[in-house]
Amino acid sequence: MAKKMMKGNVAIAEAAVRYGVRFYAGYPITPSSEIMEYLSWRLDEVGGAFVQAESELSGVNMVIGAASCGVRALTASSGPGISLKQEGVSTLCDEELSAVVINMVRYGNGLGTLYSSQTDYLRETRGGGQGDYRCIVLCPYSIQEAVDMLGLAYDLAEKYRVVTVFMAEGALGQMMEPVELPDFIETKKNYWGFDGKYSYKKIGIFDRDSMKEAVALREKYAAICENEQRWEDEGIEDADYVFVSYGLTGRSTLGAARELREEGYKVGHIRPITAWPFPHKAFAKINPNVKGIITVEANATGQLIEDVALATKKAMENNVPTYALPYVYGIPAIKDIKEDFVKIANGQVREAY
Amino acid sequence: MAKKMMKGNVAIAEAAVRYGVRFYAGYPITPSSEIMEYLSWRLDEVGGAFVQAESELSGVNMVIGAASCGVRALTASSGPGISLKQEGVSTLCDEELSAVVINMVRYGNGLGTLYSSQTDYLRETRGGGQGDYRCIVLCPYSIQEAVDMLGLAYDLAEKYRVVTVFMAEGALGQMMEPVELPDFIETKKNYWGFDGKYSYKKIGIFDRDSMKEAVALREKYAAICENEQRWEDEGIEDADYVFVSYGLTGRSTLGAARELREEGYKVGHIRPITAWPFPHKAFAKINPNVKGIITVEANATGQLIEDVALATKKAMENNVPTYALPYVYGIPAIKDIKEDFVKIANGQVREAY
Amino acid sequence: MAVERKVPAIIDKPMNFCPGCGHGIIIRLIGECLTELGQDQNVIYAIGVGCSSNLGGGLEADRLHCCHGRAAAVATGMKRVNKENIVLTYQGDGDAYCIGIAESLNAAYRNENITVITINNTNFGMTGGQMSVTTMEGQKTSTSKLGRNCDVTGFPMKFPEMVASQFNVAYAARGSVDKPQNIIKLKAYIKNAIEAQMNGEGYSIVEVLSPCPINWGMTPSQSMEHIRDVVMPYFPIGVLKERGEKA
Amino acid sequence: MAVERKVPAIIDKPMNFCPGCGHGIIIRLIGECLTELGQDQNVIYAIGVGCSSNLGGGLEADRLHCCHGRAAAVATGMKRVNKENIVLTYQGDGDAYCIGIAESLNAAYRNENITVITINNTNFGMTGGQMSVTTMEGQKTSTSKLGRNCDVTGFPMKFPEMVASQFNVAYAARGSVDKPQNIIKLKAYIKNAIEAQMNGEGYSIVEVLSPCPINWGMTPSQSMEHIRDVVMPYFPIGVLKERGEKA
Amino acid sequence: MKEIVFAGFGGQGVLTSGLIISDIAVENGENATWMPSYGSAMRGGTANCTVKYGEGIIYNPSQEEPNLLLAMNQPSFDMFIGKVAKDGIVLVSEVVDTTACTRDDVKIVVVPCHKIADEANHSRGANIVMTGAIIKLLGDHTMEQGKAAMERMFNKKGKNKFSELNETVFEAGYNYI
Amino acid sequence: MKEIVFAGFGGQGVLTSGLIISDIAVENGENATWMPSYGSAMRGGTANCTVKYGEGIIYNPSQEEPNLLLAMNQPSFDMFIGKVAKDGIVLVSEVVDTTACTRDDVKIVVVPCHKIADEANHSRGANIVMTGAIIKLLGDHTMEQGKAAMERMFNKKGKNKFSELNETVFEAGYNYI
Amino acid sequence: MKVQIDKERCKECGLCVANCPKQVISYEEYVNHASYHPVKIDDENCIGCGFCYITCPDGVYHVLGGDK
Amino acid sequence: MKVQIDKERCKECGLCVANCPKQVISYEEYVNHASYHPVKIDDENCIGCGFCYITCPDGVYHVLGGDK
Ligand SMILES: Cc1ncc(C[n+]2csc(CCOP(=O)(O)OP(=O)(O)O)c2C)c(N)n1
Ligand SMILES: Cc1ncc(C[n+]2csc(CCOP(=O)(O)OP(=O)(O)O)c2C)c(N)n1
Ligand code: SF4
Ligand code: SF4
Ligand code: SF4
Ligand code: SF4
Ligand code: SF4
Ligand code: SF4
Ligand SMILES: [Mg+2]
Ligand SMILES: [Mg+2]
Repeated sequence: MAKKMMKGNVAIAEAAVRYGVRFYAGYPITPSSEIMEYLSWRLDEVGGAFVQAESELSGVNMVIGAASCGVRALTASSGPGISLKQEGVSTLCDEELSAVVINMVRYGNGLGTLYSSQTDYLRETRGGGQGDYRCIVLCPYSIQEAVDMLGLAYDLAEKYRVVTVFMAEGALGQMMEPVELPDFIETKKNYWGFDGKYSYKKIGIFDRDSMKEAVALREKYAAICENEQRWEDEGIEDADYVFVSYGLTGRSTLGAARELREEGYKVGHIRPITAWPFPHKAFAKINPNVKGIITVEANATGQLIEDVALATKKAMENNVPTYALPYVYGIPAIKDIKEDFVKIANGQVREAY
Repeated sequence: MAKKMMKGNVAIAEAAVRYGVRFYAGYPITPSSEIMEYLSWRLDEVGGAFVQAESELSGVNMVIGAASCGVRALTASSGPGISLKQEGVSTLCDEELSAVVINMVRYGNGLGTLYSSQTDYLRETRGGGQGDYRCIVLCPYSIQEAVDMLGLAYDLAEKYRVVTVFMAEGALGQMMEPVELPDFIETKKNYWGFDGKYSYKKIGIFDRDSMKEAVALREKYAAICENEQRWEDEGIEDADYVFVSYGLTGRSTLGAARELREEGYKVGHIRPITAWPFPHKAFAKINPNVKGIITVEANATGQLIEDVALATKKAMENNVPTYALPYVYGIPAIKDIKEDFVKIANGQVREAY
Repeated sequence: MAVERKVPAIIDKPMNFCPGCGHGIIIRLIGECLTELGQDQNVIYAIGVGCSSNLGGGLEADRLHCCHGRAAAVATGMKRVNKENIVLTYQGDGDAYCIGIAESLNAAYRNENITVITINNTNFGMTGGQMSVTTMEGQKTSTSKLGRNCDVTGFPMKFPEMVASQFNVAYAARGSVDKPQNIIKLKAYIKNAIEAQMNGEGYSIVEVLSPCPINWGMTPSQSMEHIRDVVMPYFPIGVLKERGEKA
Repeated sequence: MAVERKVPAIIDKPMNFCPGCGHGIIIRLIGECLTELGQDQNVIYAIGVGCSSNLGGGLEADRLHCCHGRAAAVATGMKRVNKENIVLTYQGDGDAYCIGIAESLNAAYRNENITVITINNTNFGMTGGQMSVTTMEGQKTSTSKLGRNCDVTGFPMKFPEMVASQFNVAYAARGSVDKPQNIIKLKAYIKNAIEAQMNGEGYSIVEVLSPCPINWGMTPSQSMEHIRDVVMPYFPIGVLKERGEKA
Repeated sequence: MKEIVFAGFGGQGVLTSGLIISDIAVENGENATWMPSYGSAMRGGTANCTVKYGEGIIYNPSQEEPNLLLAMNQPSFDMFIGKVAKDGIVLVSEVVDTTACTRDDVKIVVVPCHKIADEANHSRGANIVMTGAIIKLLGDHTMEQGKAAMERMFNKKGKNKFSELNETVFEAGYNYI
Repeated sequence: MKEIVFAGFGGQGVLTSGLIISDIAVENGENATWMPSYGSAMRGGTANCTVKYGEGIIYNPSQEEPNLLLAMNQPSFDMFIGKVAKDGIVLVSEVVDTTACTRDDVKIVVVPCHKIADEANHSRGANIVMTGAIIKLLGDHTMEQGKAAMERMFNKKGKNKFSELNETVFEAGYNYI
Repeated sequence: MKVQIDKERCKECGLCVANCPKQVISYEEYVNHASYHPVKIDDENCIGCGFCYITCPDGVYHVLGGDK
Repeated sequence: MKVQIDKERCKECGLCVANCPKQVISYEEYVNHASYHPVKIDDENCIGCGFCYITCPDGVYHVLGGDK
């Protein structure tokens, strides 16, 4: 099939249908609304169900209901809407139900703005709900990757019985670029789904042992960390400086890194595809004599930098300095990244960690 | 005044009244309910207002309303209830309103349990709501400290116009120990509070400039980090190993550290009082040749360890290994901490970072 | 000649309620109705948080413990993807009418084809007897120490009346467990509610007046009298919306 | 002889609504009522999220932009600590009746002494015209492409009727901006609502039927006709609960 | 520093006993902590609390190794007997069957508290009997200190109508040891 | 890689113009991105989008330094003129006053698109006039490719009833250059 | 015997006692594992009406059908 | 003149035009800064009734009081 210009949100919504999503519930919010607008009529065509919930809170709980029946269920939102889903996400993880939550990230605290951003990184990777669960967090850098990755999002969620957070910058949902859609898969029901017959004897809350579960949880998370780190890297083995950046911001940073290479700077680039588990393994390949690791981020305070500093500490022998370049919102311009890099190379920027 | 045995939640509630809290709204949840039960009749006696909200969500929004009028407002909850407040907390920060949110932390994802724990550390220190705001996070290790610190919680919240999260383990609210209550302060209204006269011309959302605000936000946070780190330390200048642990768990760890010292181990102890800003400065005092830094935590996966690794990386020249001892829930026994320490000292435990 | 009566198999495990608590009676009635309607091997429960959660321990059936208040939304998701199953919520008054009012109301509003059972014991039983929206005027609770003042907290909420009168629901009723005669009536309400769902008629709700001896500070028998003397006059039992009745 | 009429000072800034949007009229009426009642220097607004947010730009008064749906809870907090001020919410139908239904309902339930103004334009205007609980049967929106199917989504919700009939509120009315005569009536409703608050009578609400030409795909004048011909027959205007009337 | 665990059925007053002991210590100028184990509900089942007291800081207020265990019923005894410190005291009511206990490094003391209370016409006072016994067993405080603390406790709770009966059974417990 | 910014009032069709250009590129086997600037609301005001196209990966789909700016009105011109790349082209409608512009390193082209559209009895087609002009100005694609893309676009939107008028004004724009 | 009793389940709440039309239900002297005095029935005078079953919250009763 | 017009505020929505009982409101030839054709009034025939003020969502009108 030839690639066609498609809007990110629409391509993602259609991909969801093709990957077997048969339930959507949510509440509109810019810049994610087109996903639910599309599914509001599309799911009906494939025998799925769609509910416009009265709120995000209710929406995620409807998803819990559908997921408990073993159906591929989806909800999407942005900004404050995702905050309202946190109790539900924690519950999905606790009940070992799998689902995908799409966050088309918009900028700002509180009501915020509609600008595209990466401002929810720490929340999505650490969990904004009660307890210490983790969600697998995928961050696509193009509409094509988003569309391809949605199947993986469900496969991983179901393999480990966790939630996958699909974390994309708002701009990815609003922009268009050429896309090839995946084929339809056959829909199936997860074996643990309710059927009214008590076929799968789900353990009740009063029969649970938190201490044992904590151990099992750690093992599960360790397995995910070991098996599911995903990233792309380039030119890091001989680099003086390595950029780390994901999503559309990572794409722009890749452009900056390549231009800098051409201009004679020995820079490399790591693009995390999974934000959790964070690609620690990528850091093991970095030139041991690297002078610094630099994050490029679209938020106000620098968030990715924490994982980068932790990965640096863990993977590298020396205490390599790490720098954060937070561009607040939008997609940082290649020119700006290059200029700011030069400042770092010249020692004009203080390290973050 | 002589010290009296008081239940943590009750002492905290009475202290709130004495520090000028004149508005409470919330929804009951164990193990924090006694705070609202007490205030349900007590606030009336001092001319304050109390509303039992229909939910935590509604409760935090009532607090937003009262805070916007410049009144000292409080809400308290635990577990899932705190998750439901995240959008509101982000909004308080965004609107630069000050308030205190008490989290009497209980263990578990989803519905969870009633066990005392420290499972919400990452969420409280990074913000579980949309955007990249930060709350000042205070973590008392005794009822007396809690009672004393509540005034500071409001003072800081008002000085910087942020939210202070008062993060205590559930056990602190349920236990009793001797307490001396603070004196009554004179209640005052924050100058930025609404009075219906547009005396303070609060800027409207359409006149705001996110780019400028991001810079201001960073400056504010930098100032808080510089000025407001609080901790206690002991024996870290010559330590081979340094424990880091807060709250009741930190108190137990302090006991373990002192016993270990007596037994001839050169161990030190840092007890963060502010979890955010994290006491990076404490780490600068640590013996440069320290062999390891160890967190003792009451959660499943290790959370404090991230801040400890980051602080270690930042403050120390060498790449000092950091270890996490997560005891899931409850207050870790001194004996267990000591035993696990010995395993670390013997090289039987893998470092976390 | 005696008629055999035996606790239905799907709920035949001891449950963790206080002595004299009404929950046990209601749960048994649901089990009886499901069995008699041939649905006991075809049911999914969405269980609320509160003393109702204890149902989870006693039940041999598909069941999910929902976030506090959200059972009606969870049940919506369940029913929309499993249309053949009977989907029931089992919730307290605090769960369904306080924190969950939006989800409860909107399920009724959409006339979602589910059955909602709410246990109204006029307080938050599990968490220590705080005030609820169903708490009676003047009732003392741990958050209304001097007795509920309805002028500032509102008058006890009649949710079934609300949805029966405002929305296009299939069936609504209120029952009570205070005495055998009312328990028998209640069973008929529950049966009707489940039948409504089986026929695809839409949303059905049965609210049950139930005692909370421990938080009311009464003996079980006193509690039943309290229901008759104080609670029922305000919360009348009976069918509030008949099946087939026009909105 | 002409009577002077001038936009009240507290709202006299250009606002960012689409041409022909009803918000501007309603905001002016509120300003007029406040001024005439001597309360224009004594008011705090709790503003919802939606096109109503634009009010924040045009207003020279204390105002807070609330989280989507929570204005009634915010207003509760405001009023409880600032009893002397007039506290108003200004919200859309989506804000007040969808995501905010719990907060809106509970403020009415408690008979909170605030005034709620809701702008019912039968859709989520700001976010691109999605379906709301007030969307008319058969109305096409971006989430009801084929027209709203009320059998599965519920019939348009009549919130003022609900609180007027179920709760002990002080005043409830529905007005419209479709023509000068109705605008004049609407002003009287708003004035009554604010007076009720001034007298401490409790919760007052005025819902306003208002056009959304851009999402309805109509000209401003067509939109006003649509209100008269389609919306008003279902959502009748008038006083639903008179002041002083018993619950 | 002493650690005491008070355990029994909900409603048997073990939390109150713990409070009285901790209060004596505080009045005596010592430090003390009282830590309830709070379950998932209002409903029946067992209840217990841990009291620690002594000079100086009490690091860990929660249960570690009790020097004294009060077990009012069988489940409590079974649950906690393994945790008692070496050379610790295990105080049990007459309904507890200790024969299956394998520990010989603790001292088991049986006080027929229900019988004593019943005989004093104060059937709900079994916990008070045990409170008296504990004070004697630990030997850190006097009977007078104990009675005063008890008085304060019930006065605060507004339940001082049993004040005389309480004194009687308290003394009986104290003297039984 | 080319970067083009399309800017005007909401409803003037600048987003559609951008889409047509990006579609031509994709049909031509090139890569392309289309990025709208989405504001805080449905309501009026200005609208703009950025289109990039060319061989290979497009790193940053958002606005950086446009090679061509289409400004349909004064505010758009004022807002974006400073961002145009050196030696870039600035295409403006006849309502834009460019006299105050201080940049001499860009080429300003005025096309009276409203007049042309009005004259062709297709007053809503001013954006199409400009689309034709842009294709000619950039010289990367043919008029036929442009017309085919336009056809596809309006067919997809179900708005092909103006198909002939659109062709006319498109050609007029193309030929005006 | 018309009614079987699961003594271990009884919580001594008294609801059946209050509702037995024949007043034939009383308590045992001993306590069960949960320390409640379970009910006992005077079988002679029991009419098998099932009110005890109906009112018991804890599934203590099994009313035997037929002519047993 | 009975009515003043703030031309820059007009959004050309036509509501006043539709509701003027005297049908004396029409549009200017020129556009304002927001590119709308603002209203104008035929002062001669305007009766100062204020319907334009009442129906205008954008605060364009100021009806002058008194006998002016
Ligand atoms: C989000 C959240 N808030 C609060 C709680 C605490 N909580 C659990 S049950 C309950 C009230 C239960 O009352 P009700 O629904 O009436 O049930 P009952 O116990 O009376 O049967 C509360 C407040 C919770 N679990 N989750
Ligand atoms: C928590 C949250 N969810 C969703 C949104 C997005 N949102 C903003 S306004 C709105 C709907 C507004 O509709 P309504 O209240 O009817 O106002 P109108 O624009 O129609 O005047 C939505 C869904 C948000 N800002 N916050
Ligand atoms: S607390 Fe009340 S509702 Fe809960 S189990 Fe006990 S009696 Fe029943
Ligand atoms: S979108 Fe609708 S409600 Fe919003 S300003 Fe435009 S016309 Fe008014
Ligand atoms: S069956 Fe009837 S008569 Fe017999 S014990 Fe039960 S209630 Fe009494
Ligand atoms: S009703 Fe049941 S639990 Fe209660 S006393 Fe009778 S048999 Fe025992
Ligand atoms: S005042 Fe009356 S007559 Fe004059 S322009 Fe306005 S509406 Fe028309
Ligand atoms: S109503 Fe107001 S905005 Fe609309 S056309 Fe008339 S003057 Fe202009
Ligand atoms: Mg209840
Ligand atoms: Mg609306």
